Amino acid sequence: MKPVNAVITKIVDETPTTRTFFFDTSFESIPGQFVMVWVRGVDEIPMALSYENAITVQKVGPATTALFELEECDSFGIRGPFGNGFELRSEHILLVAGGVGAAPLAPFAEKASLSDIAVTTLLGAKTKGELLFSERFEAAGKLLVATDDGTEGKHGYVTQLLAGIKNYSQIYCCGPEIMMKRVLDMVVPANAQFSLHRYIKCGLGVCGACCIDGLRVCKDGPVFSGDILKMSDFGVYRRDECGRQVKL
Amino acid sequence: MKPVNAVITKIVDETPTTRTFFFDTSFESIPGQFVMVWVRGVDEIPMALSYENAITVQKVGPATTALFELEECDSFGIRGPFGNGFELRSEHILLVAGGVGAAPLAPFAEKASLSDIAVTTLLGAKTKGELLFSERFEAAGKLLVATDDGTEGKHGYVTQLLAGIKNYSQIYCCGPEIMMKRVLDMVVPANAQFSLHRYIKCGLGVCGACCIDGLRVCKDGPVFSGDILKMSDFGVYRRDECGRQVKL
Amino acid sequence: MLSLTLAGLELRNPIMLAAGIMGTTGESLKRIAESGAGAVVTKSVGIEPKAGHSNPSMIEVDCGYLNAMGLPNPSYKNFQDEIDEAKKGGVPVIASIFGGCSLDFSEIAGALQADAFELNVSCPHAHGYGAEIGTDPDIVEDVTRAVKSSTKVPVWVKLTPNVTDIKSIGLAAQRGGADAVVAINTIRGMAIDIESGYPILGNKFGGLSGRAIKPVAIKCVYDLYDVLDIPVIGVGGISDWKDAIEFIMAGARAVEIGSAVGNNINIFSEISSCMEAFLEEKEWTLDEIYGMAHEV
Amino acid sequence: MLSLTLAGLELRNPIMLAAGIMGTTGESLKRIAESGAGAVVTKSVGIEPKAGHSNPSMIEVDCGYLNAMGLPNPSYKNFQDEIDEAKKGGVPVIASIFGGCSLDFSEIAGALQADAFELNVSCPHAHGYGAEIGTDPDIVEDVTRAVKSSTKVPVWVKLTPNVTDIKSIGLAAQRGGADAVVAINTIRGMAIDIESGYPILGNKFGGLSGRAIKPVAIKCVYDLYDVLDIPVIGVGGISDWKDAIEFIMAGARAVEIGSAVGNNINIFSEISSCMEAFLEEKEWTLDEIYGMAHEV
Ligand SMILES: Cc1cc2nc3c(=O)[nH]c(=O)nc-3n(C[C@H](O)[C@H](O)[C@H](O)COP(=O)(O)OP(=O)(O)OC[C@H]3O[C@@H](n4cnc5c(N)ncnc54)[C@H](O)[C@@H]3O)c2cc1C
Ligand SMILES: Cc1cc2nc3c(=O)[nH]c(=O)nc-3n(C[C@H](O)[C@H](O)[C@H](O)COP(=O)(O)OP(=O)(O)OC[C@H]3O[C@@H](n4cnc5c(N)ncnc54)[C@H](O)[C@@H]3O)c2cc1C
Ligand SMILES: Cc1cc2nc3c(=O)[nH]c(=O)nc-3n(C[C@H](O)[C@H](O)[C@H](O)COP(=O)(O)O)c2cc1C
Ligand SMILES: Cc1cc2nc3c(=O)[nH]c(=O)nc-3n(C[C@H](O)[C@H](O)[C@H](O)COP(=O)(O)O)c2cc1C
Ligand code: FES
Ligand code: FES
Repeated sequence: MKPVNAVITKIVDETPTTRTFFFDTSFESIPGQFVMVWVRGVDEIPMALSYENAITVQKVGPATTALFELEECDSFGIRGPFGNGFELRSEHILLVAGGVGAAPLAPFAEKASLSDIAVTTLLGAKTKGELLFSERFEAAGKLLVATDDGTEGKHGYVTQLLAGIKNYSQIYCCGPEIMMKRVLDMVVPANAQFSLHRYIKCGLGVCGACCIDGLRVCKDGPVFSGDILKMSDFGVYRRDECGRQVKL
Repeated sequence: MKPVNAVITKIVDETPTTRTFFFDTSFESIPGQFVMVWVRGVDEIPMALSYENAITVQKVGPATTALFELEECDSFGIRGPFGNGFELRSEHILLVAGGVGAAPLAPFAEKASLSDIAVTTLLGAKTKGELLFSERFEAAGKLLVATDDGTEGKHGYVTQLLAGIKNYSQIYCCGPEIMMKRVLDMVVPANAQFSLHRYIKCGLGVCGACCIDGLRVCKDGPVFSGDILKMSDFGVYRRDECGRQVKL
Repeated sequence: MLSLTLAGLELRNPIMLAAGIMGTTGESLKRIAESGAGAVVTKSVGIEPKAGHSNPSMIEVDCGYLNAMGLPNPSYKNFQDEIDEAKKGGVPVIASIFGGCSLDFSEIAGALQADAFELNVSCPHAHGYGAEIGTDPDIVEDVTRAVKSSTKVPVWVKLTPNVTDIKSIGLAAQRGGADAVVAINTIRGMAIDIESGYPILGNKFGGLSGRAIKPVAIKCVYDLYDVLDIPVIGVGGISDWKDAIEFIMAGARAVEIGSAVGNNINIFSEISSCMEAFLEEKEWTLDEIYGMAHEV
Repeated sequence: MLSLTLAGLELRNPIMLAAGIMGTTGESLKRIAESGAGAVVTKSVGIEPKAGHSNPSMIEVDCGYLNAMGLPNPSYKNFQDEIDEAKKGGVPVIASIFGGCSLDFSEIAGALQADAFELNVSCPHAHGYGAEIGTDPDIVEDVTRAVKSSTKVPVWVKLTPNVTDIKSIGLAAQRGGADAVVAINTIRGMAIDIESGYPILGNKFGGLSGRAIKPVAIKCVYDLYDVLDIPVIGVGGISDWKDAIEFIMAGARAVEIGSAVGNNINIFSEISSCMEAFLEEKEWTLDEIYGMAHEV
């Protein structure tokens, strides 16, 4: 499909670096699936759906900066949803979100809680103000927080919270790859799902730019079971736009 | 759609000039619709479906002659069905068939009789041996016959039988255009449907080669209500392959 | 609000019938005019009557059609009556003409009365005609000039996409005095029956039309708009109003519709009214979206 | 029963992965090899690392895709490891390479170890590369000759359909010593966002691939088969086994699949097994259907 026009209906400042853009079209999607957001004249970038009609964007470079310049009634192009999304299973699930990695996990927490599944979330960020969607996670179940600078919750990494948690049967993780790698090393791989970040070019499963160990993040992923990632490049290196290996 | 391969399963000699070719594919169609029969390496020509899995061909020129050279297990290409077909209405219907014009009317007679509609058929041909599908018409209702040479039934044209028939409310006609024109002049136009013959090139309603008075025989037809034909070139001239007007 | 002046012709809307579609008889052209087209282009007519290639002459393929009609036409000598009948539809009638050399073209253009001429130097499956001429800039320029000097009405040149550089052909037409170019004719293509190995078309190969070719046509229009001073008329794969808008944004002053007419004879009025609604909603005019893709 | 020798390479089947599809990493190439492809062609690699055009770089259109990746690649200097990894898939690995002149091409071919080279002189949206070279027969001949003298493995030349006469380019490749030609690369195309007037692709235009282009590719293969002595490899719009058969009947000794891999990573084994079943039912061999459309 070609991009559809999404007109911004509301902009919410979530954190100093993160904004949610609500728009006038809804996408039926499985949390964890992503859309390609076309900032006309600039770039097209992958974004998780943080609501059925919104994306939550962290400002990091040219395209996200251009997004931040948009106002209500402005528009961008969207195509998707793409990819597989998180597979909901088990009675008691644990979410581990780092930074803007909370974006796909918040709607997932809500979906799970609607199905009467017990949800525990470990939410990490650099600092208190950067904690994303804490109310949503709290409303959906139990929330534990960690900040790098100790301004809220545990002082340290979100992975440090993980050690104390028992009693979950499936874990869902999204955040910086280094953090996800640490999580993978701490859990039973088959019981964990990770949403990966790779450079997405076509988004259609054709070009292969996003491949990790032969698997396409845009089509076979972005969510992969931990046991698949165990034997891969995961946490070791990524590929740059040219396809070169880059150490993480 | 592209032509499908139709393998000949049975060949029936109907008259000295007419043969029915049964094949291994069936077409769901409304009687009066036609298919394009591709005799590979020769030509592709329009043919009515005389059964859901057969065409009945009169040998008149290169393509039909090539068809007559085919044997069981040989094949040709078929695409279709195309066009609109006869619209079945009324309690008591009258069919007027001239020559190979009986091909689309025979399955129509059978369809009507299955719906408990009273069917009277006027069947005409040059000579007794050329009367096509008389058993099928007889089985479906009442049959009256005319031959040009008087070898069977009325000596003369099928239109001469028409004068004596009353009590029908819709008439269905297929045969040489001159004969159909004569029928049209004898009946209430809105109560009659005629299956026209024009040179069919694309068969898809695009090229316009088959147009009569702006109507496409291949798409808007081949069956037209008499009141539409009243104000047209019908019975006056046809178009040759070049699109030139040719007096009938 | 869709009316425009196109190279001297007043059109009530920019949605026209393409050459070779229901264009052999005056009545069929009239029918299309009455169904809402802004103008109608006739079947291409030549010097002598031609029966065209043998059937199959048109087949459906994925997302489009292949055709090799072979320019069947009654010759221009039998065609004035058809044009006159078509005129009763109340919109401009453009005569599409073809020939083997500039003399053929000027003989025909000199003899026929029409509101404009469209020179078919682009049919991909006519031996000695069409694209066999239209791939050579010098011949295109020469043919255009010859027709221009034998008629007073506007002359459009219809281009083939089957060239390395369509811009050079468009420029040649412009040098020859063309009032507009039309892009594109069909793209060379072929289909084979795997049951038998036979090429399906009677002529073995033909031209691809329909939705499949739209992106190619859009690119041709976009490129021609960049280099030409005369208007570009877009054609190729239009099947709804969005396609028509896309062509106009690419730089088409008006568009023609071919293949899509087969399944939707009301396409002209449908596109016009949807296009009007779109422009209204966006508060844009036809002029504003014309060539818009070049400005963003 | 599908195995063949293609210009010196032994293939277990004639269904190969096309260049630019899951071809940047050794593991992805290996995955395709393991999924049943007869051989795999890598992403085109050049002299220096390239990031490619900005996104959107590929979009879906009616019956196909438009892409303008812009030849992103890690450069040949970072590519031998990928090829070596790909080789573990157990089928021939063909390195697709591109450059701005014959020196570039021979530098790369001289440095890489692969089972064959495919010269990309046909990408329609790379400035200074691809089709900007591949439309000129002299350059194609020159580049081919240069590569031939810097490597011992077979050299295939991949052709662009965006030319007036693809046969002349194929003949140039043959004169230069090519062991096979590959036809076709994508067709120039473009799409515009009517909501904004923006060309959708980051590069504004790109190349059309997928089912839309199959008839065009079939015609190119058919024409090349007619004039060349070296084998033709067919590519363009193959999405099922019937398409593959059609290409082979048109004159392709083998085929490559690009776009269709996206939605069906098992397409190679699916096509192979259906093709075998078809040949068995028809009591035909691969050799018998090869070029069949020319004989009927
Ligand atoms: C499946 C998926 C879901 C994502 N969801 C979100 C989300 O919900 N919220 C959010 O803020 N971010 C999300 N991202 C990350 C987001 O796509 C990047 O932050 C964004 O592309 C940066 O673009 P830029 O031009 O602003 O920055 P750049 O300066 O261009 O890049 C900054 C970083 O983003 C990466 N990046 C740039 N372009 C792409 C691309 N086409 N594909 C992948 N990565 C790219 C770069 O590699 C670099 O690491 C997601 C990424 C993926 C793969
Ligand atoms: C809707 C329709 C249904 C038909 N159904 C039957 C049928 O059931 N049985 C039957 O025997 N015949 C039928 N015909 C007529 C049949 O198509 C012609 O007899 C056949 O095309 C002759 O081809 P030829 O090469 O043998 O003869 P030719 O010598 O080529 O032509 C003989 C006559 O057939 C006409 N003809 C040739 N090609 C075509 C064409 N492409 N389209 C239309 N007419 C053509 C010629 O104009 C000429 O009048 C039908 C025609 C139409 C339009
Ligand atoms: C059946 C058919 C006949 C055509 N005949 C002509 C013709 O006579 N002259 C001409 O210039 N173009 C002819 N064309 C080309 C069309 O005018 C048009 O350029 C092409 O089909 C692309 O438009 P479309 O995709 O809307 O069909 C013909 C096309 C078709 C499908
Ligand atoms: C995303 C994408 C990237 C491509 N990259 C290359 C490339 O690097 N080199 C090349 O020669 N062809 C490239 N091609 C062209 C394909 O190899 C193939 O020729 C074309 O897509 C037609 O085949 P298809 O219809 O099966 O996709 C690319 C095509 C696509 C869709
Ligand atoms: S980005 Fe192209 S395959 Fe994933
Ligand atoms: S035969 Fe072409 S429109 Fe009827």
